[in-house]
Amino acid sequence: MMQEKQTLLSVKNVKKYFPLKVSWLKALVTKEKPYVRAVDDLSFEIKYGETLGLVGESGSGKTTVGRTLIRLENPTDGHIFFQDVDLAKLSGENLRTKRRDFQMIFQDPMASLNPYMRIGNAIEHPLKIHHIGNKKERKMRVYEILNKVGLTPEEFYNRFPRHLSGGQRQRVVIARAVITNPKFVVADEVTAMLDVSIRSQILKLLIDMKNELGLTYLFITHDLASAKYVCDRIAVMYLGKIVEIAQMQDIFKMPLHPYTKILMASVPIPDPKLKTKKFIPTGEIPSPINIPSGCRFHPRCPYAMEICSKVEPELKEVDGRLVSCHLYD
Amino acid sequence: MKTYILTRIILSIPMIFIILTIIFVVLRILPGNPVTAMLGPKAPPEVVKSMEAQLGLDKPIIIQFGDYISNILKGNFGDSTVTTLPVIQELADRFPATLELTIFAMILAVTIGIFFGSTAAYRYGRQVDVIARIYSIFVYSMPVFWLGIMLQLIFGVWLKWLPVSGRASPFMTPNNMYTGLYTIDAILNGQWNVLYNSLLHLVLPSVTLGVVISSIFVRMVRSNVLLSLSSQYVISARSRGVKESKVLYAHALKNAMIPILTIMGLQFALLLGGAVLTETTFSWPGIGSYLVERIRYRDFPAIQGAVVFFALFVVIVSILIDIVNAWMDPRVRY
Amino acid sequence: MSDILEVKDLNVEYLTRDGNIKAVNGVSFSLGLHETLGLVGESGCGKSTIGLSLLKILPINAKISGKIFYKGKDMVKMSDNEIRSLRGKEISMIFQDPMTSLDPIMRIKDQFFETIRAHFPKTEEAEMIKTSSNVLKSIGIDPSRLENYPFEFSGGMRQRVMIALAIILNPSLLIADEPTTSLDVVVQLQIMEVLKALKDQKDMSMVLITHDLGLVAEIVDKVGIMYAGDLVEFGDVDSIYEKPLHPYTQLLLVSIPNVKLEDRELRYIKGNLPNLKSPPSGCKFHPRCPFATDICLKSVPPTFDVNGRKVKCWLYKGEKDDARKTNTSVG
Amino acid sequence: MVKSISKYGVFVLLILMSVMVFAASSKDYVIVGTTDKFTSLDPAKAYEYLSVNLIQNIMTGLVTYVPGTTQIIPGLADSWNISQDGLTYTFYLKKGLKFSNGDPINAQAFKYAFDRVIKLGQDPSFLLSDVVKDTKVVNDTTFEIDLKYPFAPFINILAFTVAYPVDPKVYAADQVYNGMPISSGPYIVKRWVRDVEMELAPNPNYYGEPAKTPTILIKLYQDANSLYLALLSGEIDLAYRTLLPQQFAQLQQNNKFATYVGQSPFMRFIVFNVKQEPFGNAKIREALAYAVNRHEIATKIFSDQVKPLYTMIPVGLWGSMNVMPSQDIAKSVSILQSLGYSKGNPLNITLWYTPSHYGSTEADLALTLKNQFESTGLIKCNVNYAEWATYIDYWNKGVMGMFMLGWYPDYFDPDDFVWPFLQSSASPLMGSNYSNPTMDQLLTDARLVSDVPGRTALYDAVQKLMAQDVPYIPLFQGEQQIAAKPDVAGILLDPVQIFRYYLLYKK
Amino acid sequence: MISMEIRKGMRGLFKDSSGLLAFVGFLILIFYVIVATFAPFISPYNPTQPSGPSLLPPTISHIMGTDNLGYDIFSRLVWGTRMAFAIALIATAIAAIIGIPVGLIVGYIGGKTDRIMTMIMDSVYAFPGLILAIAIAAMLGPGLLNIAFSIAVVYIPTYYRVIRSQVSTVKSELYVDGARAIGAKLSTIIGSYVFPNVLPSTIVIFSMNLADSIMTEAGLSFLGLGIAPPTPDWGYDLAKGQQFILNNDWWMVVFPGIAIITIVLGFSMFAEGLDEYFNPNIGEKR
Repeated sequence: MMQEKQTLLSVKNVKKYFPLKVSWLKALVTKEKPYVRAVDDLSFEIKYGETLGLVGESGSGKTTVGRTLIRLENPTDGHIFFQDVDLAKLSGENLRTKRRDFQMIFQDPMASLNPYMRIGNAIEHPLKIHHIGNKKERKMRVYEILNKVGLTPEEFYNRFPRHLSGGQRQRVVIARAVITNPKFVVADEVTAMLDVSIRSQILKLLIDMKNELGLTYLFITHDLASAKYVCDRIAVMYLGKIVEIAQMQDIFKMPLHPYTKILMASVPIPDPKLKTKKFIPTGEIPSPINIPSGCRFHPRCPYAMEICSKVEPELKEVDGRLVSCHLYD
Repeated sequence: MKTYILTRIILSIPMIFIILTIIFVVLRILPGNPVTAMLGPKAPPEVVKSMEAQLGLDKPIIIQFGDYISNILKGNFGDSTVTTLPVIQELADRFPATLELTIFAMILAVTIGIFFGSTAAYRYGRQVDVIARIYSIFVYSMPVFWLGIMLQLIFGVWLKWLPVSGRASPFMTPNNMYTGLYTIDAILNGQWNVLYNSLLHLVLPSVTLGVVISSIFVRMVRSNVLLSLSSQYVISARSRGVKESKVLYAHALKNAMIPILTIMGLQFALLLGGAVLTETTFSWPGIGSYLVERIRYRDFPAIQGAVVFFALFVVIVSILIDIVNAWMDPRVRY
Repeated sequence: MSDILEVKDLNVEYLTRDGNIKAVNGVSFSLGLHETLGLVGESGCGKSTIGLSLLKILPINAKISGKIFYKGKDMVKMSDNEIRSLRGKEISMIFQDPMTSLDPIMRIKDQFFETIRAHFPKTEEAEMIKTSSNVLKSIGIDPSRLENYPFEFSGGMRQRVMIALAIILNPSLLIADEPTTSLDVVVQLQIMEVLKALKDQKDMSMVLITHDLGLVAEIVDKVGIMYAGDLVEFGDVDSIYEKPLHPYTQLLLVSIPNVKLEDRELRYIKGNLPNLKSPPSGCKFHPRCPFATDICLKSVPPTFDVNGRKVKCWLYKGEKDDARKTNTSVG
Repeated sequence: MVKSISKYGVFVLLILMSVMVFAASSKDYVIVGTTDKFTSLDPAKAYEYLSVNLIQNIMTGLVTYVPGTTQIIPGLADSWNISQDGLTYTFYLKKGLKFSNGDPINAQAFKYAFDRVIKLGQDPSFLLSDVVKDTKVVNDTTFEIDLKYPFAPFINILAFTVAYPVDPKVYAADQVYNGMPISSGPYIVKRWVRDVEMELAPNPNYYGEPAKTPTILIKLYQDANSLYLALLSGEIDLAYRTLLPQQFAQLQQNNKFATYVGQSPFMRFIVFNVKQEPFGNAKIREALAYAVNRHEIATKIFSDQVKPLYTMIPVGLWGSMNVMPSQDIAKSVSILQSLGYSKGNPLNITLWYTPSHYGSTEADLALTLKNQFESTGLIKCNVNYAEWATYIDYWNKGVMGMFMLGWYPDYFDPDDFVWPFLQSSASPLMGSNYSNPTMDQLLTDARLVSDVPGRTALYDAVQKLMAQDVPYIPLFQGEQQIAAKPDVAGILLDPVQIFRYYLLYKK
Repeated sequence: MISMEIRKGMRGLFKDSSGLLAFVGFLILIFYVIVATFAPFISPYNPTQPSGPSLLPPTISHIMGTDNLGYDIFSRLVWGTRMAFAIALIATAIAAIIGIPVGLIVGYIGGKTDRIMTMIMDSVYAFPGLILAIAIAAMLGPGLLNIAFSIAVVYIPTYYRVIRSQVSTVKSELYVDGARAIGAKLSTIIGSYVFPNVLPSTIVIFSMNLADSIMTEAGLSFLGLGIAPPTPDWGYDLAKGQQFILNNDWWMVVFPGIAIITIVLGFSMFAEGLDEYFNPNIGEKR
């Protein structure tokens, strides 16, 4: 195909533990501090122009990964090399100025816009913050980007978010995210809160923006089906760990990890004739405070073996992709 | 539950400390000199000096602070400079009056608040609701002493139905004091005329204070019940055919009570503020009128004692309320 | 007549501070005994309002008109007490969010007892325990958990408890309002399995309200598609999925992301959902419809009967057969 | 519905209560209501009016006044001798005197009490410590007092509560006593609910005529309105200290109540701090004095229930002589003009008052004075206030240049109305800092002379000099007022202002 | 454009009772603002000088009668409006100026500062407000600023608490994350993203506190801790009038009472209306 692309983002052993809130009295009594291990030793790379899908149930820590990568959270441990700069080590003004290079689009378009800021100002704000262009240039740029995301600037520039529908707001959020020409964008469940008939519109917009602006995405979703349209590679996450990471086609052709299989099977298919007995796992994702021993997935895994409850599987190469499961030992 | 109570109590320690500090700061920069206030202008300088030494007022402020805290911890509030009685004893004498007044006022306010508030919420937008809202806004806007004066005028002066001041008519105090609450003591003594008399004396002050506080409770209950009436579990209970009265009281009100209790705890401070004015209006010999009286005399130990006492009273009530809350709300308890 | 439920020209309007919202607009449908109806639509289309109307537990600012016949009796005209005796016993409902649908400060046990006692006031406690335990068991929850409070259950478990609460008195009609929407993808399937099993085991009719066409496909017998307060299409599940008539249904079906690897083309419906305070004139779907003509803009389409299916679209005016091409690609 | 139930409930309750009757009236007791507070019933500590008054009813001293007069007669003492030099007082006690608890009242008890007062150093202690050099127990019934210097009014001090005997077995020597008082007077304290009420019963061990009513109940009220209402509602038999002037005036019109008015030595005045400008200038003080209209004050604020006072010695006491001018605005203006003040350059002064210590009329008094001063057109008067304790502090520190005080005598002698004000070592304590050697000489002479005509002449001179220097502007003299149910008899308002509960009875 | 918005807002305002409530409250306040502004033209007499016989019942020349010193009550009420506004505004402004920024900053920063500050503020808040105000007023002595300060201290925690709790909700909103993600400075985040979103509740508390501080001032005056006379002040007049109520000189207590009640009503109706308007059904955050 193409020549090997260069790595844009390299995540090495990133951990994000949230200390659990305990009353100070209890903290006096018990020595050990309980943590929510939201992200537990994660490593992966994203290449220039690539879209990596990060798929998992809610509670798997995928949003935390996204937030940590763009330093909305401080990683507990590990490195995030972004074009050879370790974001994990940046702070203060250095981090702030660097932010024009990476952006995030949030799940909830209703909540991700300041209700008291007009659309035009909201989109322009990143430019203002990073002192890009003068007033006139900035306005031009906002008009341009509004056009790109499919909102007529004349109509929307002076509106407040409350006058916009969910899809329109998500377009505004995308516009704001890309206006500084960032290199890397984290798209966190961008369609989850949208209506069915709007979801595909936004996915399409994301793909268009990427092609037009040469963006690199981390596409976070719980929905494998939408990942298919957007992603080049897919990483499946369970309880803070990546259990499988592979080219999109490979995942859809042949999911290896039992959890990936389950996710695949859980996508509803609008066909009343397909009344096949699906294979459904028992139980729910456990709390990341008490992570099961061994393989994190073993209590719910239909293929669980004895070893699974004891030894935590490593992420290792199987058929040219990475899987962490004892089935493939 | 036990650990919860313990934790709650321990958690209030820093708060008490801060309150004590604030009181100390406020009272020690008063321009009035307690010693001259106490000894009068004719006192010779050496007597003033020795009195200052006796009160510890000649020491550095930080030492005074240390003494102050340790004395309070020991339950020693000093002696009143006006009466030379131990302040703690004076407070103990006065406290039952305040307690009796606040209990009755609280009962009244809570009753009005719960019935009126929840009925208004249930009949949202209807006549009852409109009346409830007008009631709460109007009563809220009324100074408590103004209401007290009006009630005195109407029921005491014009109609002559009710006594307008004090806790009891002459010779109508209980023979033996057990609790200091006249109503309770009268029952314990079996003095029914005394009970009747003390209840009569309680009517106007507790109605005044209770009605004023009830305005807050009405709107608080109303808005919280409104909130929980629109919540999913109420709709869900209705969908299972649960009776409306049960929906209102067992689900909506009970759930609403959790935030209401918390706010009630905070409003208790307001109640005490109102109690000061009510006690003054009705010559009610409680700690509120004690405080007002002693401020005039710059009776330092007494002012300090009363203020600390009020603060502790609030803290204790808020602990109690939190415990009740935990008892009601399993999510807190576990 | 074998219809357990017949809705005729149901209208629901919400009176709000800034304008009235016509949430349900002349909706008519019927549901046979032991049948399952899927009511599908996007947010604000009025599907939940219909669900609440069926129990008459609409918010107080709602104005309802029309007829809802339950076993032949018009619920709209029933007294509050009559309605109340139906709720939970004859018609039950489960809701979208299991996290908030159970009273948080009441033991599960008491919520079961309360439901039973609401209809059979003199039931012995022992009997109630027995009944509740059986229902819980049947739904996959250990009966010992009766003593627990709602917050001690996970989301999926709570939804099971909700279902158990809804079916404890063996109602004839169960309304499930987006029962899986707030659950995780995997748990969603578990709950759907529970509902499927219920449907098979009990003699119950069901109205399943959802925004997910895919989710209901395999469980329902009839499907109603709603758009902006209108029931735009109603009919038999197989035929609707096979040959959707209304352009909205057609577009919706093709724009749902699927897992077929070969199909990577993104199709979507242009435009946005209409604002119900100021809905478009004529057919409310016309601004987004690729087939819109002048008449769509001007007048509201009536409901046409096409091969036993109902469709509210001018395309089918005077047609007795589905002449239109279906599966139109848009993109 | 729920709401209406609670509403009706309250209503029904109110109706029920309207049937109630207050404690039935009977001849066995008299209930006295007052707004005064009392703080201590220990003679060594008591110094404000009600405390003193109560002690006067439950205790007694060596000498006492004939009720209704200022004449001194023997009390616990049978007779006494004063040495020629006026320095030694020897008292011979009545025989068989007993405290209410049965302990003997003897010379030892007196010595104990005098020493104790001086040692405790409380408010009234100066009355003894200033003059008493030593006390001696000659025998059980003979008690001798040595003075530091001859002091004519000393016998009056001995009639004051500070000189009353206490039971050495009960009253600790080094501590103020807060328990139930041990009586030597007509009444004992039977019951005492602090800040609420006090019940008095006759003292069986009292030497004199027994109390007329078996039970006196003193009810304490927070303010004049409560007291007034209690009287109107029949809860109390008698209201003593202090109704508002208007209320008393109304009662005087009300034939359901009897009102009694008596002279009082209580007086009010303006103090000038002569160390603070512009009040150092006697001319300015004089100008201000000319501006004061006492008549207006008495009528407008006090409904004529006080009497204008034109000197420091109250009317009714020997030696009193009007020396201050009546209002004369023209005179005031001319003085001010001569000092260079004009409409464009007015005299700026601040008048201080204390809002609660002298009752609620105080602000009105200050405002009326302000208006009187400003009616000259050459004065700009501000009004400010401070609570009592701060007020004391302020005058000690000299913060206030012009402020209002009141005076109630410790002993009934003209000396107590001039010495503390005008004597150069005493005047700073009053906040005035007035000092005039001539005045000092006159005052000291008046103390040494023991015959009334001689002293009268000296006090005439004192008053005239005071009117010249104007360190104070006397304003008015109080009145004792009692409103009672008509069946209450034995009410005696005497010039020394001892209200005798033991004379009260119901007809 | 703007007038459209206003018209729309107004239309919304009258659709239900909360709007009406706010509007009636607003009218009352406007009335008092006019009275305060034009006091010299409205009041027939000098409020600090006797202008007639004392204790005159309401007549044509003295429409609200005179007090015991012959001061015209109507004139005093008219001028007292200024004092009521002055004390309320100064007190509330002091409280807001301290409470709002502290709440904003501490709430946003969070952590230990937050916990300590919150504990201090909670302690003051839990403290009976009037009692604290009494103590401070007694200590500072009379004077407009002193009274205002005593009242302000009581209300600082009100602002702090509401602002802080709002900020801690707002700061976890995605749009604040969004602002951080685009690299906004702390001051920008607090100023342009957090503050506008807590502003509505700030306005509500502000008007509520105005009502409360007028009441507190009246309470202090009633206890004799208010402004030195003869400055026209409703609380003082009311407290003084109370002395004469038993003499049936009702006008001295009725009119100042009505003045206080109506202005407090104005503020609280306005506040309650706003509150319901901004967050329907969520009333009592105070």
